[in-house]
Amino acid sequence: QNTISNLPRKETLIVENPEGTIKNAGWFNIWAINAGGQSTGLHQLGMDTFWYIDPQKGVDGVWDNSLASEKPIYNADFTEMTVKLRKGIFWSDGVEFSAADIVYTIQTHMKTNGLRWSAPVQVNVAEVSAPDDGTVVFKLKKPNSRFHALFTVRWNAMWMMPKHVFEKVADPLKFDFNPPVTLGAYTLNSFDPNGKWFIWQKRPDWQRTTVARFGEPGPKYVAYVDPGPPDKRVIAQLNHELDIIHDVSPEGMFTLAKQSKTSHGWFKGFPYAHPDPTLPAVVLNAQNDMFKSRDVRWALALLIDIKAVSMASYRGAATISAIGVPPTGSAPEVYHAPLESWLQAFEIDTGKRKIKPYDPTIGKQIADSLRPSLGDQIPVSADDIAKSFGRGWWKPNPQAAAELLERGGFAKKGDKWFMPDGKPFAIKLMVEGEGRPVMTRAGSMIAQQWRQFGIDASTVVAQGSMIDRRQAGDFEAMITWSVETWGGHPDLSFFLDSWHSQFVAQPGKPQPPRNWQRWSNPALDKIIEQVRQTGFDDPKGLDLNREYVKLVVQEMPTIPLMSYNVFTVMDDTYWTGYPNAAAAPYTDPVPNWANTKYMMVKLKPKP
Amino acid sequence: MSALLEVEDVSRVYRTGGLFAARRVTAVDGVSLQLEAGRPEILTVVGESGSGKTTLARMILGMVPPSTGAIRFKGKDLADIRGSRARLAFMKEVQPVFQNPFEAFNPMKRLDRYLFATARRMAGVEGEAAIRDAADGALKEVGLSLAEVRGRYPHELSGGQLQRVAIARALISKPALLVADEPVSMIDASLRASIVNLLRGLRERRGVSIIYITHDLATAYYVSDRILIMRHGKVVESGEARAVLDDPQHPYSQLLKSSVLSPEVPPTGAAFHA
Amino acid sequence: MSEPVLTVSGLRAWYRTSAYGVSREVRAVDDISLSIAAGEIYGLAGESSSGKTTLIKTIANAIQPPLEVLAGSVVFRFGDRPVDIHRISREALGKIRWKHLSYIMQGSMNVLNPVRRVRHTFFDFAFRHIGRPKPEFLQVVRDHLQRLHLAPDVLDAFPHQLSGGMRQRVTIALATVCRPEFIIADEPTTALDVVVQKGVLAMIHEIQRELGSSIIFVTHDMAVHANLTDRLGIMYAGRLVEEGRTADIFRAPRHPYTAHLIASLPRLGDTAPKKGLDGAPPNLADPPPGCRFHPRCPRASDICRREAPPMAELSPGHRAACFHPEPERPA
Amino acid sequence: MGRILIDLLRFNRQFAVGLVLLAIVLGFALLSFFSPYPPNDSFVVPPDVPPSWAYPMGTTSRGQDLFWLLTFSIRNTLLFGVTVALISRLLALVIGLVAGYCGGLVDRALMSINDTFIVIPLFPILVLFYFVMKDHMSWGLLALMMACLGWAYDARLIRSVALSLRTREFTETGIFSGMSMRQILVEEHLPYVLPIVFSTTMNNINWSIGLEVTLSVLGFTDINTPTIGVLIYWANQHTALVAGIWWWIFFPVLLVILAFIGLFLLAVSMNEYIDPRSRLGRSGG
Amino acid sequence: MTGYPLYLLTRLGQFALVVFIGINIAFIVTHATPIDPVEQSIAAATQFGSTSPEAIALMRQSLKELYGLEGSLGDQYVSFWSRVATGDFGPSLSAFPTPVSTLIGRALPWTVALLVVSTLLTWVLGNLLGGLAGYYRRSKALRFAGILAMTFHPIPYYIVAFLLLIVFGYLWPVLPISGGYKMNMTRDWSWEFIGSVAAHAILPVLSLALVGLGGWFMGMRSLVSNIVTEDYVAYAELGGVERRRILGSYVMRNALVPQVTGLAMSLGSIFNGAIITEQVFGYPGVGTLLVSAVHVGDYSLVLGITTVSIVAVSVAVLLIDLAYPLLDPRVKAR
Ligand SMILES: Nc1ncnc2c1ncn2[C@@H]1O[C@H](COP(=O)(O)OP(=O)(O)OP(=O)(O)O)[C@@H](O)[C@H]1O
Ligand SMILES: Nc1ncnc2c1ncn2[C@@H]1O[C@H](COP(=O)(O)OP(=O)(O)OP(=O)(O)O)[C@@H](O)[C@H]1O
Ligand SMILES: [Mg+2]
Ligand SMILES: [Mg+2]
Repeated sequence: QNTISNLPRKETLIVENPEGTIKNAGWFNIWAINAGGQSTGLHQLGMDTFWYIDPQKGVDGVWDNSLASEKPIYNADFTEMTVKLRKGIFWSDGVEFSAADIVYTIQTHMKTNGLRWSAPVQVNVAEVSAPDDGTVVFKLKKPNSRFHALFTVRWNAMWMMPKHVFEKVADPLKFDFNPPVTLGAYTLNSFDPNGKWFIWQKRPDWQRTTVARFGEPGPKYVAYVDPGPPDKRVIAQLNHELDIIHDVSPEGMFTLAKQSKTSHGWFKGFPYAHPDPTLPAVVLNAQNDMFKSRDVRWALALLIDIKAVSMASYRGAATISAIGVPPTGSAPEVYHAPLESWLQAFEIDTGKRKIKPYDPTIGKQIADSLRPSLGDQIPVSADDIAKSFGRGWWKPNPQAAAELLERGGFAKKGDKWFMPDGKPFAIKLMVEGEGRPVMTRAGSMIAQQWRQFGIDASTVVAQGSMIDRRQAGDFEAMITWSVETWGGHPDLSFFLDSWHSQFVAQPGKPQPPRNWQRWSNPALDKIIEQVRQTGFDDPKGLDLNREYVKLVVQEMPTIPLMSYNVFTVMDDTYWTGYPNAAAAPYTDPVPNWANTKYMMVKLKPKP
Repeated sequence: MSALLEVEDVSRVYRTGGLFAARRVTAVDGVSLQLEAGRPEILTVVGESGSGKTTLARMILGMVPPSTGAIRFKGKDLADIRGSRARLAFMKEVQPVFQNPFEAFNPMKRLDRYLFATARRMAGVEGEAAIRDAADGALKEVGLSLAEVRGRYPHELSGGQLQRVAIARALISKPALLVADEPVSMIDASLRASIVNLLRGLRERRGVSIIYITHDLATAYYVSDRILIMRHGKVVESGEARAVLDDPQHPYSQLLKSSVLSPEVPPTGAAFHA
Repeated sequence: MSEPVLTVSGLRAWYRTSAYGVSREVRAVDDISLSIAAGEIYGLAGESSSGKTTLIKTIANAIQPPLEVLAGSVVFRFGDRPVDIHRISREALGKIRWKHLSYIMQGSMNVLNPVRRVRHTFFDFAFRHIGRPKPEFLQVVRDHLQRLHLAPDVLDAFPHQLSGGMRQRVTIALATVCRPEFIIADEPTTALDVVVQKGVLAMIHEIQRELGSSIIFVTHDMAVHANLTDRLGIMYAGRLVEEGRTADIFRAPRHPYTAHLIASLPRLGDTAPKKGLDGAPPNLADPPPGCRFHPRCPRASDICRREAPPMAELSPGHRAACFHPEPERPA
Repeated sequence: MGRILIDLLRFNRQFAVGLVLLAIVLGFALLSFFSPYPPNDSFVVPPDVPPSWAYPMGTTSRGQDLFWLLTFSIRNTLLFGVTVALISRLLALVIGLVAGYCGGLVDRALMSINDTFIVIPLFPILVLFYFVMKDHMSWGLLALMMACLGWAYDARLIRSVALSLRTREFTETGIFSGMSMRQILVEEHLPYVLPIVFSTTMNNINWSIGLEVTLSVLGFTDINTPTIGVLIYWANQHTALVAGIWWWIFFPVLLVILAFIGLFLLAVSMNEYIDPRSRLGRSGG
Repeated sequence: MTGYPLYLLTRLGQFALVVFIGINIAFIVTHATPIDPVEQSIAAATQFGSTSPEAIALMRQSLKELYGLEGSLGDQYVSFWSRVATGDFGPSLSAFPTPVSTLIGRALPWTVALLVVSTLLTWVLGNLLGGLAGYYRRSKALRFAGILAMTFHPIPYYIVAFLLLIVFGYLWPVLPISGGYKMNMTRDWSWEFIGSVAAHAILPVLSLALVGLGGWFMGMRSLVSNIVTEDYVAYAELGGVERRRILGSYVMRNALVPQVTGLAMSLGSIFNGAIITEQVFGYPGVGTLLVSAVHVGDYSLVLGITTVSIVAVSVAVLLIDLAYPLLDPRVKAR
């Protein structure tokens, strides 16, 4: 039966909003921090800003000038950035968008504390001005070669406010912006006060928005819903009441693939999932004495059998990575492939001997082991295998691990390992639990492998408290990611800049995001400082980034595992034209990303 | 000569009825009486049903505090008997027989428990065998035996049997004062005679004072030293039992006496046949 | 005499338990036969625990599991057809109860529902049978209570607000308000003072006379028997030992136990000690062989120890179970 | 004692069936001591195999033999439920009976404490407790915590019965027989509240197991101790219900039901046994 | 002053004390949690983007000010009580600046409606069944019904809910499985809307009832098994009182006191919401609100919800105590 009333199902796209139930549904002021929902369609369909970088190939290249008509223009020492604006863009209430809106947005953030982008604006911007209606100039407080990132959408970016609406409001922090005046091709149609669903409808003047360059958005209505637990998402799609599932368990994906002819993922067959530009890893808390030694970190890596981890977490549907860059978007071409030979030659000294830990065939081994049960779903060409399952990883080597540990004064008594101080070698491996089931599974497999070696390892579910504990460094080891990239663009400063030792917090104090391992290294600091002097698209940057990759292979501050694969499942019953790996990699399918707006122009009703 | 029990102008008010429209019932209204220590006697309380006899008994037993007035046992005000040791000492000397034998024992529990407990705790008997003997002895006095009672539950005994068990239990601790609320109402005449004799024997041989509540004026006449006639919570007449019953002064006492049915078959047929 | 309303023949009802480590057989009613005519008040007296309540329960078919009827029948005759109360259906029994046959249990102060006002209890028990509209029904009840010297406001009371005696009277009212043809009453007046008791008895008698009902009346108070009942049965240790017209029994008891009972009756003004019976009452779980009274009987002989004496008619309407009855005394 | 048991078995079918059911479940739980696999290790057998001779209860998507895994889970879960129930029963009984018996000030004071526990909302407290305890959160602590939070409601029930028991005459007989307060509470009043205690015990076991599952489903659990909750947690993470791995849910639930019905039948028959009026009645008829 | 008024007064005092202590405990516990609403907000706001560490430090400072978390715990305690005294729980920290009372007010009607209906339904059915089964002990059908109720009782609620969902939402898709009403409906008192609300409530109510039935059933059954042996029941049977009436007015009526107490308390505690129901069926309500508030350390919201719940349960307990003499005439106002 129909879950939607009064709207033709055929003209409506129903999408999962992974935020779930929105506590404060009637709040659309996205500039107030977390006051309402974001991926309710609000930032996908209603917002806009200067630039978008696509995690995949993009509709028209990875880089898209959205509100801006050109790429950012920096001065030589990166203290000034000029933006040229696109003409003929209108707000949904008919007012024309202009540089005044930008200036208003920036100035409001400069003078109001506590707006979502107040802090980065206040830290960076000395002055903003609009020399003419189509140009905005930012004067920066200090050089910043990546300042444009603030306005470049990866998942989101700083969105532009309608001046004519907000200037009438006394306090922009206390204004609910309901109904929202949008720059995107859609406006709010209706929403559930209890936050279960939001329905957007195509603007009649969609042509006066930035996506119009790519054609008319397909769905007349888009509903963002809270579909409940994973099982229910599967049921909903089997009933064709949920066109895009944001994420589901691997098993849910397999079920849908088996039971529904119309459901499919990013890859046509196994492993289905879209590899997110994030890199789950075993993050070892470098401020813990246990993990201060590189030998210990390497020993722990050599105890992991990545094939088993891939099976346990994704049932094999994982894209593994031995290096500190997620194997997705442009990375395989820019990092994984070129570094392959270096990896194969890479050696470590266990104290007793030198070993070459890299096994380039592991991706293939995973594919081979799955082929008997999945048959022709599993690709055969080396290239396809590398894309789907990754390339190589570290070959399990307990012998070498033991040697490394012994060199550091660890000793095995009976079948248990003890630390140099005589205490049992025990590791609590923190996992997030329900929030990231697949990572939880990976963690429990890794703990099991360590346990089998004689380390007293156990998993700790930090349901709910994960964020605080990660921030405070209140963990020994943890499955999470501290590496996150643009995906489509190979620049790594997105995460790398915050790995600089200047930002490592004292034990117990909150650590700013990214460098959760609290690891610092002079060589890394040098790399980062050089990157800061290099432009975003400068090819010199790539070399620096590769040096980072080699450094972290040697040092192993975190043990990279795989990309975070998102099982986004799309149903063709009412709509076609979804992105996919083979024929249409124009964007990632994950519907909470703001670049979903590109998907709208590609979707067509099923004939 | 000191007093064993002094009841001084006690009253007891109960509140009944709904939440707000409470009604007050004066169950006992200014009753006084006194029992001397050195001179054990059987004091009979008779009266209309609902006249407060049971309430009076419960006050004497310290189960219900009087609303006004005071009760002293051996010079000590019952209100001052606090703490379990003092209570225990008091209970060793004052024992009850409750009016309704069907309610007096826990239906879930074997009867012998009460006997054994009383023997152990109240009479201080020690040793299994001695305790059994004490219980058996007391039961024999009321025409039962431990063999009959042992291991049985209250619902397995007849009303009269229960009443006798209750009496036997009270006797085990050899109290100084026995408060017996209609103890023989469900017992046949023959046994009743035995028990009444027993009460009398207790007074004579063991010096037990007894407050005996009954509707049976004939046994009252026979057994008691003094009598108290109650109506509507008040004592309407009291005095030496035989004197009062022979020649009641108060109209209610007279009515009471005249209402006693005689166990003779009236010559003209049954009393109501007329 | 017309057909008896109640005929009990060869009734045997024992308590038999054998479970959970307890195994016992109490022969509370052992081979009893009697019959009661219409309009007759039949008294039942006897030693405490001699089985009166059990007999009455069996007659009223208030049998709960450990009690078992092993033999005999209880036949009532309401109207023209005889019914064996142990062999009719539940529904049929339900129709008889209270309309024709009502029962006042021993310990009747405890039989009222503690959370139900007396008024509703009357509705539950009697409304169907009286078949009048509510106000009229209540009027009937009120009038009836009046006769028992109960104020009409007891109807609005909860049982615990009444004294023992009041509750007992309520139960009596409950059992008589439908004016049944047969009333079974087990010690209904034990908690009443003599004044009230006299009134209650008068009321019972009046109803009985008005309706020609029959009554079985159990009490230890021989004075009540003397004044109320027409005929009297005396029980001892599960058996009926003597039966006859009340006057006859009082005047000339034939069974030694009865003789003793009558002799030990207290009279107002007695000062000489009455003697109780020597020896202990028999244990019904293990009754003495032969005549159950023989261990305490002054007249016992060998045969009494061996054989159980049958009920025999010693003079017209006067039966006793004794090999050596007391001599007949002329009126 | 033996006699009683035999008689109970003979005369009370419910008791016999209940005992058999419980014996099955307990026996099953005891098998955990003979398990060939450590309970936390995964991928020791092929995953997703339906029940078969080799794997009588099938295998989970984590490659665990459900049969052996379940022996641990049911053992821990039952132990958990029983621990919570026992501790909280003790509290509820003592406080309920004492409050009802003593009345007056004691009652007022105890009931104030009691009510405070009743009104404290359970869920946030448990979750916050979990947050505070972090890695130290264990099965035992959770049990203790739940026992402390789970008695108040039943104490009130017990008190309400105890209040009226206090006014019964047999209590007075007990007092005048020299029984101590403890004796009266334990021997005289306890049998009356036992049926309630039985039923609340079962409800309490059920409640605690259910809450453990709920917390697990929500992710607040110590996944290193196999329990039914953890089992369901994992099943849930693998969307077992829609993936068709029904046995992963079916067998745990079946065992819980068996245990529970067993307890229920025992409680029912014990209720009958406690009251001699119905006990002696049964064997007669 | 004596008797009932005195009792009333002291009981009201006890009520106030319990509420006070309860709320204090809630305050202490919520503030003892390591979850910091500011860090949660920062994490959520920067989750997918890249924000420089300097910016984060600045953000932390301004959020602390904005949320009013600057003062000591003592100051917060004082300001909490001064607000609560006026019935105001302040702004939610995780949906700043929306008042907590607005958020609760939006969710509460759904919770109350769903849980009152299912609690009452379950209570009535469970007690009826338990009473019948306890009274007609030999009835095969009732025994079976009892076993059935007891079979559902121990199944983890989550599973029952999901099974229902699979059966009625997928295998035989006749009932809606998500939300409180159809999407895009106007919320008014039209029949269409009411019908939709009713249809959406069927599965949640059914699941709650299936699981909850056993508890009441068992409670009633064991209470009844005590009561049927009482004299007044036997006497009513002898009196030929209809069995229905005996069951209702004699047996079950006497067992009612504890059951009504239980009902009152369950009704009082519905203000905590039905977390799993809300999750599984995507039903709107306080439970989800509470869970999310606990997760993100939104003290104001947690305290708001718990305070409502504490007061509700206390009122229920108070009412029950005051009504006791009505329920059981033997119990006098003490
Ligand atoms: N707990 C109580 N609550 C309210 N009223 C009571 C209570 N106990 C007794 N009464 C009332 O007090 C009065 C005296 O009762 P009590 O039981 O003392 O009388 P009694 O003389 O023993 O009567 P009986 O001979 O019938 O047993 C009665 O009117 C009774 O209703
Ligand atoms: N449920 C039972 N189980 C076993 N024995 C019982 C049961 N009920 C009564 N008895 C026994 O049956 C015998 C007869 O009891 P019954 O109640 O009929 O005596 P009664 O003549 O009515 O005595 P009373 O005048 O004292 O009421 C007694 O010995 C009693 O102990
Ligand atoms: Mg009395
Ligand atoms: Mg009797």
